[in-house]
Amino acid sequence: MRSQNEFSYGGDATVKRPELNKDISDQEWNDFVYNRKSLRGKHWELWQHLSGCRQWIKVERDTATHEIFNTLKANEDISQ
Amino acid sequence: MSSISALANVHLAGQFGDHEGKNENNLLRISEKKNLLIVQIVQYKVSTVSLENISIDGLKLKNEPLSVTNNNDTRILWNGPKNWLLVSSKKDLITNIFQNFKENDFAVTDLSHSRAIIEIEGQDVKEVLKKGCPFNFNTLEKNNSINSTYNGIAFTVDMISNNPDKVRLFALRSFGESLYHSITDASLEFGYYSKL
Amino acid sequence: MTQSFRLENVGLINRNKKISFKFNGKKYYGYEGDTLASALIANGVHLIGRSFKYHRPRGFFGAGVDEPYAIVQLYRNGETEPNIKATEQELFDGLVATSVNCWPSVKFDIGAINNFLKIFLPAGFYYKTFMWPKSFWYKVYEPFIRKAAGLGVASIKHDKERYEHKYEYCDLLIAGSGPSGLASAYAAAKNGARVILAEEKSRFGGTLLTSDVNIGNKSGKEWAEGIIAELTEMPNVTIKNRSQVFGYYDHNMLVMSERISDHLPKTKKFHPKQRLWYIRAKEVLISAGSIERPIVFGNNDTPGVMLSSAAKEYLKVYGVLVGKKPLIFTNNDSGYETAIEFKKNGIDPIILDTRENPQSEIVDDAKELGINIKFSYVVVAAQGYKKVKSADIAKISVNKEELGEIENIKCDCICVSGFWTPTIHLASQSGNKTKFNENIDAFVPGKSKQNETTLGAANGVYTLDETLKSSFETAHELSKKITNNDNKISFPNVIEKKSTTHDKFWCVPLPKGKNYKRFLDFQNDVAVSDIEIALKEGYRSIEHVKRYTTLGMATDQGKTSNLNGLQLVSKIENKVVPAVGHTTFRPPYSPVSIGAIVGREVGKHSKPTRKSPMHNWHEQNNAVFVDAGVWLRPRYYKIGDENLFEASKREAKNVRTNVGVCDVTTLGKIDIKGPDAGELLNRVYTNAWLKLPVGKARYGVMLREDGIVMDDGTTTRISENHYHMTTTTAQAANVLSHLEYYLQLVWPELNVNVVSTTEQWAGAAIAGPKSRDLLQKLFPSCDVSKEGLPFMGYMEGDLFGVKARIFRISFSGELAYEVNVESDNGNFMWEKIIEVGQAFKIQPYGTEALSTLRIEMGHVAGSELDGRTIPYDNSLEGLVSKKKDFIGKRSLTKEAFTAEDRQKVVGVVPLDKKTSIPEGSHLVKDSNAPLPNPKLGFISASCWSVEYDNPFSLAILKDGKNMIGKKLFVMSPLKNKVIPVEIVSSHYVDPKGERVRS
Amino acid sequence: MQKYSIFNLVKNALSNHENWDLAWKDPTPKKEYDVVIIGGGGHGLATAYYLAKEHNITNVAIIEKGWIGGGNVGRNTTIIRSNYMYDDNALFSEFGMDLWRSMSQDLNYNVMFSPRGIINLAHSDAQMNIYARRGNSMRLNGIDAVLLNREQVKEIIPMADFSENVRFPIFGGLMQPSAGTARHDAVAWGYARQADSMGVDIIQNCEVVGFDVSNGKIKGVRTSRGDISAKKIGLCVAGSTNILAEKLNMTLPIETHLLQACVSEPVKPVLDRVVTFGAGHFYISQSDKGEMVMGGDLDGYNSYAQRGNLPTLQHVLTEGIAMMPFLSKLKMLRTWGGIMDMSMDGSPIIDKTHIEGLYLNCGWCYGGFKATPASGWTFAHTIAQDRVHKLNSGYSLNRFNTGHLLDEKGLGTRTWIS
Repeated sequence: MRSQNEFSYGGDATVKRPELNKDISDQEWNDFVYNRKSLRGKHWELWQHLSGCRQWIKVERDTATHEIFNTLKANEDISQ
Repeated sequence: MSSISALANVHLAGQFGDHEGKNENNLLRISEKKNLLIVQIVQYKVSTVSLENISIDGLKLKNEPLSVTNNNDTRILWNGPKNWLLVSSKKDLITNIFQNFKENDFAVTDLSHSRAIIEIEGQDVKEVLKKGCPFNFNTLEKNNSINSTYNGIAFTVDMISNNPDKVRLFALRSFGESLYHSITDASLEFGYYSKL
Repeated sequence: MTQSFRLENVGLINRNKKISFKFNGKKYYGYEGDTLASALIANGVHLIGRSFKYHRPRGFFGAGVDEPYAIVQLYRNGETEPNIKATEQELFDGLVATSVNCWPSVKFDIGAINNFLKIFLPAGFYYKTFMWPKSFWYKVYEPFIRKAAGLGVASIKHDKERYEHKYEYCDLLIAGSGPSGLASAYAAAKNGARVILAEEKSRFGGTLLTSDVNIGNKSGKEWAEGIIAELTEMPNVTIKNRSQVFGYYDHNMLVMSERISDHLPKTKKFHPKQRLWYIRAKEVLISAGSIERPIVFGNNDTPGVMLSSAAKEYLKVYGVLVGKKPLIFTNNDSGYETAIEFKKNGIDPIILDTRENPQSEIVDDAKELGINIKFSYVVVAAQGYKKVKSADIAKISVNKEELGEIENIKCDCICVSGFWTPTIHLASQSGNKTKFNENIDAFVPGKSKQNETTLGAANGVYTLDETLKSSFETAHELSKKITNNDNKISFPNVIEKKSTTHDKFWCVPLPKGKNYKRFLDFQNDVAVSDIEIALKEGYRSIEHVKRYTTLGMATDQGKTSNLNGLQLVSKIENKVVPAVGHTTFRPPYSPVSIGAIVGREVGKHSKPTRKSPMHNWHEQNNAVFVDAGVWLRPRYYKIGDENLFEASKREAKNVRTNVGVCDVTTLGKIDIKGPDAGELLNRVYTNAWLKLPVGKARYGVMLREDGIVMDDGTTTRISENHYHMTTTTAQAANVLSHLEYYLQLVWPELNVNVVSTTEQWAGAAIAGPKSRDLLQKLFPSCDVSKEGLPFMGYMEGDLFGVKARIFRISFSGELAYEVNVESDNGNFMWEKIIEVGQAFKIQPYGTEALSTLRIEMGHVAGSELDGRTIPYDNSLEGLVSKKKDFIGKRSLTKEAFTAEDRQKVVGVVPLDKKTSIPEGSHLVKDSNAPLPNPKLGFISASCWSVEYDNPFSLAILKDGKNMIGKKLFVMSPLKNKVIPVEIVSSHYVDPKGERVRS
Repeated sequence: MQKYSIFNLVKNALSNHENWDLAWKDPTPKKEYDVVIIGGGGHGLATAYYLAKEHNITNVAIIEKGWIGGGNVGRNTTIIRSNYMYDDNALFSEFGMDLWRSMSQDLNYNVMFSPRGIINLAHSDAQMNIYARRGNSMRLNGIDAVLLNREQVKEIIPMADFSENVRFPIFGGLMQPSAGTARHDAVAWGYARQADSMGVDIIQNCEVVGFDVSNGKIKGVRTSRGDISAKKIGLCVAGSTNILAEKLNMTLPIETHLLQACVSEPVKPVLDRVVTFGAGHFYISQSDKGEMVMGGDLDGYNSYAQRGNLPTLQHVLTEGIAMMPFLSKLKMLRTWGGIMDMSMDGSPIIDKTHIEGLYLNCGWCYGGFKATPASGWTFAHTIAQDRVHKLNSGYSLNRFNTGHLLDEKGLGTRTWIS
């Protein structure tokens, strides 16, 4: 267990950056840049262990209770 | 040529804090470590080289959190997945490292000048650390290292010995004076002496 | 003055140590172990303050953290602190305290006039008046109200005390050292768990210190002492008195404040006054006990009315009588215990019991002792202004609605017991949804949300036997889970008096024709009538009631008032109490000093300071520093009486004519290595990077995904797979995280390592027409000629035995280089440059001159790259590749970003070539236009051009592309300036870049 | 409805306070309304009030999940100001300032608007210039602003740290003298009382469970107290916007974050301005009760918890002591958290939506309280006229598509960095 002080928040982990050079609609691009679900309850999100190993990790956390259920490494995919 | 270490301007000799009437052996000892070779070694994702096959100064890289592999001169701190910080008093090891860790498999970066290093020894070392760092030091054992923050300054703790406790604290060089202030300030309650 | 209310040979105070103190200018004595409250009561002082709103006289109500009244201004060691609870403040030699919130004195308080106006000042009266005339609220009424409000006086002196922090971890944290706390700590400790036991008072033991019980053939107090003695010796146990766990946060993190020196005349040098503990516990046991509730009756705020348990504590712990003619008003057996203690010490109490015919051991004991007990009796009202003189009492009907004939009996204190309220604050803070327990008329913790368990009275368990049993068992089970040990201790035999049920009675009805104030919240003067008004007006949610009446919002946070408030609301609204619900419990349980929360990060150390390896040299050479983030950078080097303007002009001029040197260590440096390093750069920067030759640098701009410029800098290809990136000082950390984000999450297929080398290299920028000559002297063995080291070239060199990196880059519009050496050698490099540079009239220059130089040549920096501009705005569109994709490219097609009249950076020159243009001014077409006057752009950066000796500014201007040559006005209403200007190209000096390439 | 006045107060006092009217009633929801406003916070209540007052639309219901005024209007630090740089924000807020100035009289409810002035401290010349850019922009928009030098700041707030021991010395500050504070709960209650008196139904303890949309048109709302038909529906739910948006299959440029605040114990008047720290994120004022009201950074992660953690407050209070060292000796009395609908450029959205008859009011970040009257006024206009007013034309949802962003801070979409 490590202190939150060591981490920096990186936002919604389910947002996928569109591939480079791919022709996409304005809507798809804005969904990536601006639009967020941000719901109450379980939320997959990114945190960087900034004052630690500098790894980005994926954390499943409850936005209502702050309970943490799951963590994944940067290269692991979130299975729905 | 005159080189100036990171803490040269703040690290002064003497006894400080609540030291009066105390046995010097019970005080904390604080010193600056200088002239160490510090190298970051990172294995690339594509690399298939087995860590078993490479050694430096007789030591192997261990991909295991908290671990420090070490001998008298050299300590290799786990710094993250496939990411190590080698700290050694043998400055010429660098050539050896560049030879052993091939460019297409490893990123090797000399960071010898990028850190300020404070060594602190004594029975109250963990108490000092607990004043500014949220890590659970009750679990930190000899030859463990961690990265965390102390009063908001990112730092690395390498636990060298546990009888009495002795740790090396690494901070980015420019933050060195601030960390030095924080550590010595936290030591005042116990009393400390420092030698150059 | 004699301590006329002090008993002999009773209590836990140290009678061998007499302590003198002052209250309201008068000298008194007490003993070591007293609180200010107990010492004052021992001296017969009962009038201590005035209430918040009506300024009614206030005495003591409790004996600890729940105290609503007894608030003083404390003077200690040359400092003063407001709002200290006299019931918590331990006595020390030389303590000085005064009353608060009264003028001119506590005995004669002018504000008490409000007391006579109180029928006009009901709940919410502020909202209904003070509205006319319109401006009078702020100008007349409010200042008056502000002065009357507040409690103590804050000193605006800087606090000299130390406050420290400690981060600790344990298996079990136990909050409260009463019977359940001690039993759990003991059971868990014996089972090998790492235990922290916290007690908010100075003495461990809680109610064991005052109750008449027997545990394992010892008195409760002796048993507690034995346990504490054993725990003290155990290495796996930390026991802390004067330590209050005040907050329960996420992931079982609790925060405790330890008052290390507050009970001492002054703090020991190098030691903290208070320590804040962040404790991460695997399991938390809350053994915080319970707080006695008052019964509400007329004038129940008169000094001398207090909790029955407090009276008992003053007697048993401090040997102090709260009165010599006590009246005990109770609805349960607890009041009898207090009465019995009075009786044992030669005082004859009278008990008024609301119950008709209670049968229990304790009641029998009281009867046997010959105590005068009146059943089915209530106190209707206290009489007396500054101290209780008598009580109006009456018989009450079985349905508790009709009062009998009113009698008046003499008494000097009224000790009230309305049963017990579990202290559920911590459990509730942890997220536990509390439930209402009908048997005790109070909320108790429900299902645990975190790893917390509440035990004993805090859980509504009021018998000792059950409390100890459940505590032993729970602590054993929890510790077993953690340590895997199964070392069970034997359970002691417990003897306690059996009590019977309490009477669910909490408020005495008003007798006909009487309009006594019956208070619920004593500090905020919230009476039954206020709640009635609030409900009548429709403020029905308990949160509305609280906010409209301020019930429970005082410094005691409603510890004695909230539940009675709920009872009242539920009665009027005809709802059950749980349907009314309670307001949210939030940390802190009791107020905590802000100093303790902050700890040692104060003054100069409120944030870390970053310094370059040459910092000392700058300091010794009269540098005036400027904060750049948390870095300190030389802003200019002062010679004689020079000011900022003169010095920076001199420094900049010297760069343009000779050569200057500037410390650029603070620029971010990132070492980028790996087979895919070039590919990464190509995706991150807007321009093309795949064909950069080894030994060459390139300028690049990177965007955020929203198309806004994030940072700029040069990156140099050191070798095939090795690049050296520079960033701005401000964005260094963000850029590194940005790269890591893409490498780890978005493009994990790239084999690249990035690491900050900002600290590894000390950097010096050498700029000016003579810089090459200087460089040649510094590196005699290198070919630094125009051909040998062309613009944007890179080479390694030897600087008098020190290895160096030499980059030919320029942000000054001059021929310029940047030299890097390893940091330990930074000062050596700097001194060598200065020494060798003497021949070329070198001068160091700071950020101000640096800024002048970059503005003159139109190089955009932080004030243009302000998080709101796209490349086009900064005339960087030439660096935006049309062929390849890169981060943020897709956003650049947005309508606003491609508009014909899109803003663009331009140069601005005053028509008179004299008037300096203040930064932050705006450009307008017509300086006399009515407001709002449309703004066309703003001045982002200004300087005095040393090249042309006139003011020059950069601006971000709407339709800047087509505005060159136009005349506009710069307006700075803040500085009363209107300056006619001409818009020119932003590249004011060396527009074709001939010098930098020379 | 009774008119509040000193005479009325005396009259009621003499009749033992037994004849006060309900401030607002507790009606049973009707089957249908012309307009349903979802959210009984400050903005929702104000919207209903201005619908009735300015547009004569009184067949209106406000439906509220809990109790009115229980959201951010009841848990903010009460600061009212219009010191914005961008015209859209500045002119909108300054319109609001006018409404604030007459609100007590307008609502016949003392909201205790107190124009005590706000000072934003600057700790470098560069920051002075940034403030000058904002202050000059304000002045050109007809808003009062004064640039103070160090000595002027010292005169106004001598308790700030002017010592040698300071990490970030005070260079000066930007002051808006007409900015101030108000009694937050009173704002909600005052609007509620007047709206109620003009016929608006205030329905508490009524949770929205779904919407009735057909053919791209809003038809009504399904609630825990039954279905309610409506010609128009206005969404005004601050931190819960995303939850309702999901029920409408909308994804918005908004994240929900947590902001904490705290007060100290009350002390006698010592600080009569609102002051913000320039080298970080901290603001402070002293309430009429004497409490120091303090706030700062977001907790920095998505949250609906209304409860934060101590390290964030520690960070905030560290800046507090750095700015005013005397705070160290005061005690923190009460802490709380509010949930913020953080828009992706830091500015709000008041607009129509792609669903006919559905209107959106959200994205107030941490600046919602001061906007209460202007937000209510413009939202009422937008709903009543089915078109945005000039004042809220910059607050369109479409600006994220067009790039006409209103990013006062220049931080982009990383809303948790405050």
